Amino acid sequence: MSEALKDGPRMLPYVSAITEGVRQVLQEQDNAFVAGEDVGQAGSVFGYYQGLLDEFGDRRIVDTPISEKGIIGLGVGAAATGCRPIIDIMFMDFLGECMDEVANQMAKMRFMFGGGATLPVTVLTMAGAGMNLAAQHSQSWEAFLAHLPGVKVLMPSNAYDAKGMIIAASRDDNPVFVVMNKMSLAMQAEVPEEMYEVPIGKAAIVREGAAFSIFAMGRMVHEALAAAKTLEGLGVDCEVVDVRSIQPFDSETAVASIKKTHRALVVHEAVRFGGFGGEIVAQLQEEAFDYLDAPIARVGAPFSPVPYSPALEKLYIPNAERIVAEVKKVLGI
Amino acid sequence: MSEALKDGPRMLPYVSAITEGVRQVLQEQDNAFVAGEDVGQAGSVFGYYQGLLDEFGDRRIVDTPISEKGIIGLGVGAAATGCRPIIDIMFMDFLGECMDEVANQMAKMRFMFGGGATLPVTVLTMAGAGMNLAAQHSQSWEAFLAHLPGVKVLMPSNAYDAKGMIIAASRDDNPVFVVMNKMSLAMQAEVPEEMYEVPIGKAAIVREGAAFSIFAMGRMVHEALAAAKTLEGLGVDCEVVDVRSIQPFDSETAVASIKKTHRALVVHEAVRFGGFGGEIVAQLQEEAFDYLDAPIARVGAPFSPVPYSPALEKLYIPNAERIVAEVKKVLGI
Amino acid sequence: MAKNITNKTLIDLHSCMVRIRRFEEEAGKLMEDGKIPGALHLYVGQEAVAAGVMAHLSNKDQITSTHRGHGHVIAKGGQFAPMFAELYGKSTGYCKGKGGSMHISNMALGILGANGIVGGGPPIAMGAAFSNKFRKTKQVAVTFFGDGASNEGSFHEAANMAALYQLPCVFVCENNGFGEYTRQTNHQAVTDVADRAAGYGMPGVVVDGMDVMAVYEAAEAAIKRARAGDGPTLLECKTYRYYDHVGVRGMGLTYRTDEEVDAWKQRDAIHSFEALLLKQGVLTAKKIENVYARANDEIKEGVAFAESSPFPTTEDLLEDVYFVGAAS
Amino acid sequence: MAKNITNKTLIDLHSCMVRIRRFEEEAGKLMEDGKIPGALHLYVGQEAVAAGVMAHLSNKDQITSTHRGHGHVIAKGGQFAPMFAELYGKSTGYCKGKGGSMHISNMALGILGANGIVGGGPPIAMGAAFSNKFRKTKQVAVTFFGDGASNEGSFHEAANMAALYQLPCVFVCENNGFGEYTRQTNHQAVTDVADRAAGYGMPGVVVDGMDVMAVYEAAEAAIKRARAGDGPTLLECKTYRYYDHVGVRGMGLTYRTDEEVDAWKQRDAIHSFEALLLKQGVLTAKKIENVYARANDEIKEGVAFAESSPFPTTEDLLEDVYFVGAAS
Ligand SMILES: Cc1ncc(C[n+]2csc(CCOP(=O)(O)OP(=O)(O)O)c2C)c(N)n1
Ligand SMILES: Cc1ncc(C[n+]2csc(CCOP(=O)(O)OP(=O)(O)O)c2C)c(N)n1
Ligand SMILES: [Mg+2]
Ligand SMILES: [Mg+2]
Repeated sequence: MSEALKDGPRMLPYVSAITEGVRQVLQEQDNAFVAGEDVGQAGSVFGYYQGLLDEFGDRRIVDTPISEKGIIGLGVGAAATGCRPIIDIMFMDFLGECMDEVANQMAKMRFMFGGGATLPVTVLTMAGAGMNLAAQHSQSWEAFLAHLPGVKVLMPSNAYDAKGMIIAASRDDNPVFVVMNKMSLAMQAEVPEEMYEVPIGKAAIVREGAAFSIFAMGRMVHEALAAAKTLEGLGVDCEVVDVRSIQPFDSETAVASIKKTHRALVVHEAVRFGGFGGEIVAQLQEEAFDYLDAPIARVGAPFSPVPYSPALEKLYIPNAERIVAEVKKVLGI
Repeated sequence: MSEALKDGPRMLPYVSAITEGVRQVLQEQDNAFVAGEDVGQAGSVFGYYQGLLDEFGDRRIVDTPISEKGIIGLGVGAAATGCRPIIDIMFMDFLGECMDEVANQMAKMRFMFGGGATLPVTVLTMAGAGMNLAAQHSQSWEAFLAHLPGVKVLMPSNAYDAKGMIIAASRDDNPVFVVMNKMSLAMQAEVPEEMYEVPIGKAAIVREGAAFSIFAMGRMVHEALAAAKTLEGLGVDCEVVDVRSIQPFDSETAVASIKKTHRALVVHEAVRFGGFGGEIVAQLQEEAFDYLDAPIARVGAPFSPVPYSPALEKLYIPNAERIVAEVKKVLGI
Repeated sequence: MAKNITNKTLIDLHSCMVRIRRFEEEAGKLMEDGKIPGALHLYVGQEAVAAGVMAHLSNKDQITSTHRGHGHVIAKGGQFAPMFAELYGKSTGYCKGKGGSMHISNMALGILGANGIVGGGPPIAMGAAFSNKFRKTKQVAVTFFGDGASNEGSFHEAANMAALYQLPCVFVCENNGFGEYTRQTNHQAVTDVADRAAGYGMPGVVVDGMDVMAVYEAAEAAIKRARAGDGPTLLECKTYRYYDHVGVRGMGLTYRTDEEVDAWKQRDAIHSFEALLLKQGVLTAKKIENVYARANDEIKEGVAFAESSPFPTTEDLLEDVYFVGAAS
Repeated sequence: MAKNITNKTLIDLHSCMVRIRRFEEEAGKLMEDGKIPGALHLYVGQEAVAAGVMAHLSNKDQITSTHRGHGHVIAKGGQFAPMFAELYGKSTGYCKGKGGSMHISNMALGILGANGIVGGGPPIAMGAAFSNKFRKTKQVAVTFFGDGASNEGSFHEAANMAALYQLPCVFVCENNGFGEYTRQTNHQAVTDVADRAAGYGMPGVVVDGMDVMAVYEAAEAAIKRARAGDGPTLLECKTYRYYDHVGVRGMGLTYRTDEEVDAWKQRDAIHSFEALLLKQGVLTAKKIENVYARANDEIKEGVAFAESSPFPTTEDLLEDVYFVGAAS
C-alpha cells in the first residue's frame, strides 16, 4: 500500500472499506464473528465480505439459514455471553422479519435486566433505492431504529465513514446498527489503511456555508452537496451537514449550524412522512427558534412504497434537483 | 336501551364500546370475522370480545395459535380474497413479531400489484403503559405504522371514538389500524346505540381555547385536558386537539388551531425521540411559521424502555403535570 | 404413466413447460442486454413443478409465488405481453410497472403475487385458504416456496394454522438444493423438507421435481384432498435451477460445479418428457417444433408490446397506495 | 427409580420443587393482596420440569425462561429476597425493579431472562449455545417454552439453526395443555410438540412432566448429548398449571373444568415424589416438614427484605439503557 501512497491518497470504494473494516475488527477481536445469509462462501450478495471466509474460516464467517429472527437471536444470545457478533441483515427491508428480536430483545435486554447484560453486537444492513429492486428491497427504515431506546444507529455516507463506523460500532459495548447504502458501494473515498473510528454521535460538516444549512443522511449527503453546488451558482452559500449518527443524534452541531445560517432543510431518502427528519426539525425549531428566518424544509420520499419501474423510481428518490427546488422555495427565489 | 335514554345519555365504558362496534360490524358485514389470540372463548384478555363467540359462533370469532406472522397473513390473504377480517394483535408490542407481514405485505400489496388487490382489513391492537407490565407489554408504536404508506392509523382516546373508529375502519377498503389504550378500558363516554363512523382523517377539537394549542394522541388527550384545566387557573386558555387520526393526519385542523393560538405543544405517550410528534411539529412549523410566537414543545416518554416498577413507571409516563410544566416553560411563566 | 390422463393434458403440460423455459431464456437475455432492470430470478430447470401443480388449478384457485415466480405466473395463465411489460417497468404490465419481476400478480388469474420476501407467501396463501373455507367455496390456495424459505418462521406459522383449521391449502416446496448460494446441507440439517409436515399434522410427500408426471400426480392428490376439505399437504419437489440465483450467470460464484449442473440437466424435465411423448406417439417432432415456434412468436409479440408500451408517469406514482372510492 | 442417583440429589430435587411451590403460592397471595403489581404467571403444578432439568446445570450453563419464569429462576439458583424485591419493583431486585416478573434475570446464575414475548427465548438460547461452541466452553444453553410458544416462528428458526450447527442447546417444551385460555387442540393439530424435532434433524423426546425422575433422566441424556457436542434435543414435558394463566384465579374463565384440574392434582409431582421418598426411606415426614419450614422462613425473610427495600428513583430511570464506559 505504500505504493499507493506514493501516488497520492489511498482511495477505496465503499464496498472495500466495509471489507477492510470488518477484517480489521476480526483481527483485533478474537470473539468477533460475522453471521448472516450468504456472508461466507458468497461473501455477501453485495460482495463486501469477499475473501473473509478464506482468511478467517467458517468458525468466524458463518453462513446462516434464511431466518432473520434466528440470526438476530444468535447475535443477542452470543453477545450476552462473551462474543462480539457482527450480524448481517442483507437488506434493511428484512428487519420486518426480526423486529421483535431487534426492538423487544436486543434493544431492551440490558434495561430489563437492570444493567445485568451487556450486548456488544453490531448489525450491518443495506438500505436504499435506486436499483429497481422494488418495494421490498429498497427501503430506508432508520426511523424505526431511531425510535428504539437501547440501540445506536449510524449511516455512513462514504467509504471513510463506512470503515470507521464499523470499527467504532464493533468496539462499542452496545447494539449498534450501521445502515449502509447499496447505491454507494462503488463510490470512492480516501481511506487510511490503519484502524480508526468515526465517533458515534458526531455529525460532520462536509461543506461550510453561511446562508443555508442542509442536513442530510446517508447517500443524500451527495445529493445535498450537488445541490449546494447548484445553489452556489445562484448565490446561496450552503452548509451541508452529514448527520451520520442518527442515534445518538448530534444536535449540538446541527443547532450551531442553523444558528449561523438561520435557514435549513433536512433531507433523507426515507419516506418523508414520519421519517427521522421530523425529529431533527422538532429539535432544531425548539433549540434555535429565535434564529430561524424561515420554516425548516424537509425533502424525503413521497408517501408510497418504492416503485419498480425505472421511470417511477427516478421520480421517487429524493435528489439534488428537489433539494434545490425546496431551498429556492424557502428563500423565495 | 330506551330505559337508559330516559335516565340521560347512554354511557358506555371504552371496553364495551369496542365490543359494540365489533358486534355491529359483524352484523352488518357477512364476510367480516374476528381472528386473534384468545379472542373467542376468552373474549380477549382485555374482555372486549366477550359474548361474541356465543353470538356469532366459531366461524366468525376465530381463536388462533400464538403466531402473529400467521395471524396478519391470515388477514392479508383473506382480505384480498373477499373477506373483511378484523385482526386482533393482543398487545401492540407484538407487532414486532409480524412487522414484515404488516410493513412489507399488508401495506404494500395494493401498490405492488398496481392496484390489483384491495385489502379491507382492520387491525385492533392495544397500546400504552400504566399497568406495570414492563418493557414488552406497554409500548406505543404508532410512529412505526405512521411511516408506512399503505396503512391508515387511528387512535381512539374515548369510548365514542373507539366504537366509531372500529366501524369506520371496518367499512374502509384499506388496511386500518385502530390503536387502543389499555388504561382507558373502564373510561365512560356517551355512546349512541346505533352504528356511526368517526371519520378517518379528522382531528377533534375537544376543548376550545385561544392562547395555546395542545395536540394530544390517545390517552394523552385526557392528560392534556387536565393540564388545560390547571393552566386555565393560571390564566392560560388552552385549546386541546385530539389528533385521533395519525394517518391520514389532519393537518388542516392542526394548522388552523395554531394560527389562532400561536403557541403549541404536542404530547404522546410514545418515546419522544423519533415519535410521531416530530412529524406534527415539522408540518406545523412549515405551514404556520409566521404565526408562531414560540417553539412548539413536545412531551413524550423519555428515551428508555418502559420500566416495570410502579415507582419508575409513574415517572416514565407523560402526564398533565409534565404538560403543564412544558407549557409554562414555553410561556416563560 | 398415470391412467386417466388425456393426451390433451400431456400436451398442455409439455407446452406449459416449454413456454416457461423459453420465456425465461429470453428474459435472461434481455436482462443481460440491459433491457430489463432490477433482479431476475429465473425458473429454468424447475418447469415441471409449476406445470404439474397448476394443471389442477383453475383461475379461481389462488397461488402465492416467490421471487422466482415467472414460471408460476405462466402456468397459472399469465400472458407474455403484460409479463414482459412488467419486467420492462411499463404501465401496461401486470402491475403497471410498479411491482416488477418480484411482484407480478393478477387477481383475475388467482395470482396473489410473487414475493420479494422469502417466506412471504405461505401466510398469505393460508389466509386465502381460510377465506375459501369461510366463504364456503371450493377454491384451493397453493403456496410455492423454496428449501431456503422453509427455514423462515412464517412458513412454520402458516403450516401450523393451515393444519389446525384443515384449510384447503397446499404447501409446495421447490427444493432446488440452494438458498441463493448456500447449499441445503448448510442451511438445514434435514434432507427432506417434507419431514416437517408431521410436526404440523399434515401429510408430507416427496416427489421428483424433474418428472412432470410425478409432480402432476402428487399434486392431484394434494389438491383433491384440499378441495375435499381434508386439509393441507406439504409437497416437496426435488428440483434444480440451471441458471444462477439471479440472472443467468449471476455473480459468477463457484458454489457448485459444472458437473453438478450437467448431471441435473441430464434429467431435464422437458427433454425427458418429450422423449416419453414421442415414444408414446402423443407428440411428433414436428408438433414439438411447433410448440417452440408458438412460444417464440409469443415472445416476439410480448417483447414488442413491452418495448412499445409507455412508461408510467408522475401521476401514477401516488396512485394505488390506497383504495380510493366508495367502500364495497 | 434410576440407578446412580444419590440420596442428596433426590433430596435436592424435592426441596427445589417445594421451594418453587411455596414461592409461587406466596407470590400469588401477595398479588391478590395487591402488594405485587403487574401480571404474575405462576408455575404451580409444573415444578418437576424446572427441578428435573436444572439439576444437571451449573451456574455457567445458560437458560432462557418465559413469562412463567419464577420456577426456572429458583431451580437455577435464584434467591427469594431479590426475587420478591423484583416483584415488588424495588431497587434491590434482580433487575433493580426494572424488569419485574416477566423479565427476571441474572447473568451470574446463567439466567438470560424470563421473557414477556412468547417464543422470545429460543433464539437467544440458540445464540448463547452458538457462543458456547464458538468459545469452546462446555457450557450448555437450555431454553424453556410452552406448547403455545411452539407455534411461533422464532422457535422454528432457533430449532433449525441449533440442529444445523449442532449446538449445545436443549429445547424444553413445557406442554401444560394451554396457551393462555386456548387448549392445545385449538392451537395445533399435533398432540406431541416433540413430533416437530424430526423436521429439524434432532431427537424429540416426550416425558411425563409430573414425574420429576422422568424429567431428570430425560434431561440428563439431552444435556449430556449437548455437552458432548452431539447437538440439540427437543424435550417435551407433559405438565399442567394449577392456577389460572395470570395470577391465581385469573379472569375466572371456564375454559377448563375443576375435574380436569383435580385429575392433574392427583398426580401432583411433589406429593407423589414425597410418597416415593418416604417409602424408600430417603426422607421422613419430619424432614419433609423441615423442607417446607425452611422455604417458609426464606419467604418470610424474602418478603421482609422486599418490603423494606427502597423503590428506584428518578436517577435510575435513564440508567441501564446503554452501557456507558470504556469498551471491554
Ligand atoms: C426475508 C428475506 N430474507 C432474505 C432474502 C434474500 N433472498 C432472496 S432469494 C433468497 C434465497 C431463497 O432460497 P429458496 O427459498 O430456496 O428459493 P430459491 O431462490 O432457491 O428458488 C434469499 C436469501 C429475501 N428476499 N427475503
Ligand atoms: C409474541 C407474544 N404473543 C402473545 C403473547 C400473550 N401471551 C402471553 S402468555 C401466552 C400464552 C403462552 O402459552 P404457552 O407458550 O403454552 O405458555 P404457558 O403460559 O402455558 O406457560 C400468550 C398468548 C405474548 N406475551 N407474546
Ligand atoms: Mg432453493
Ligand atoms: Mg402452555
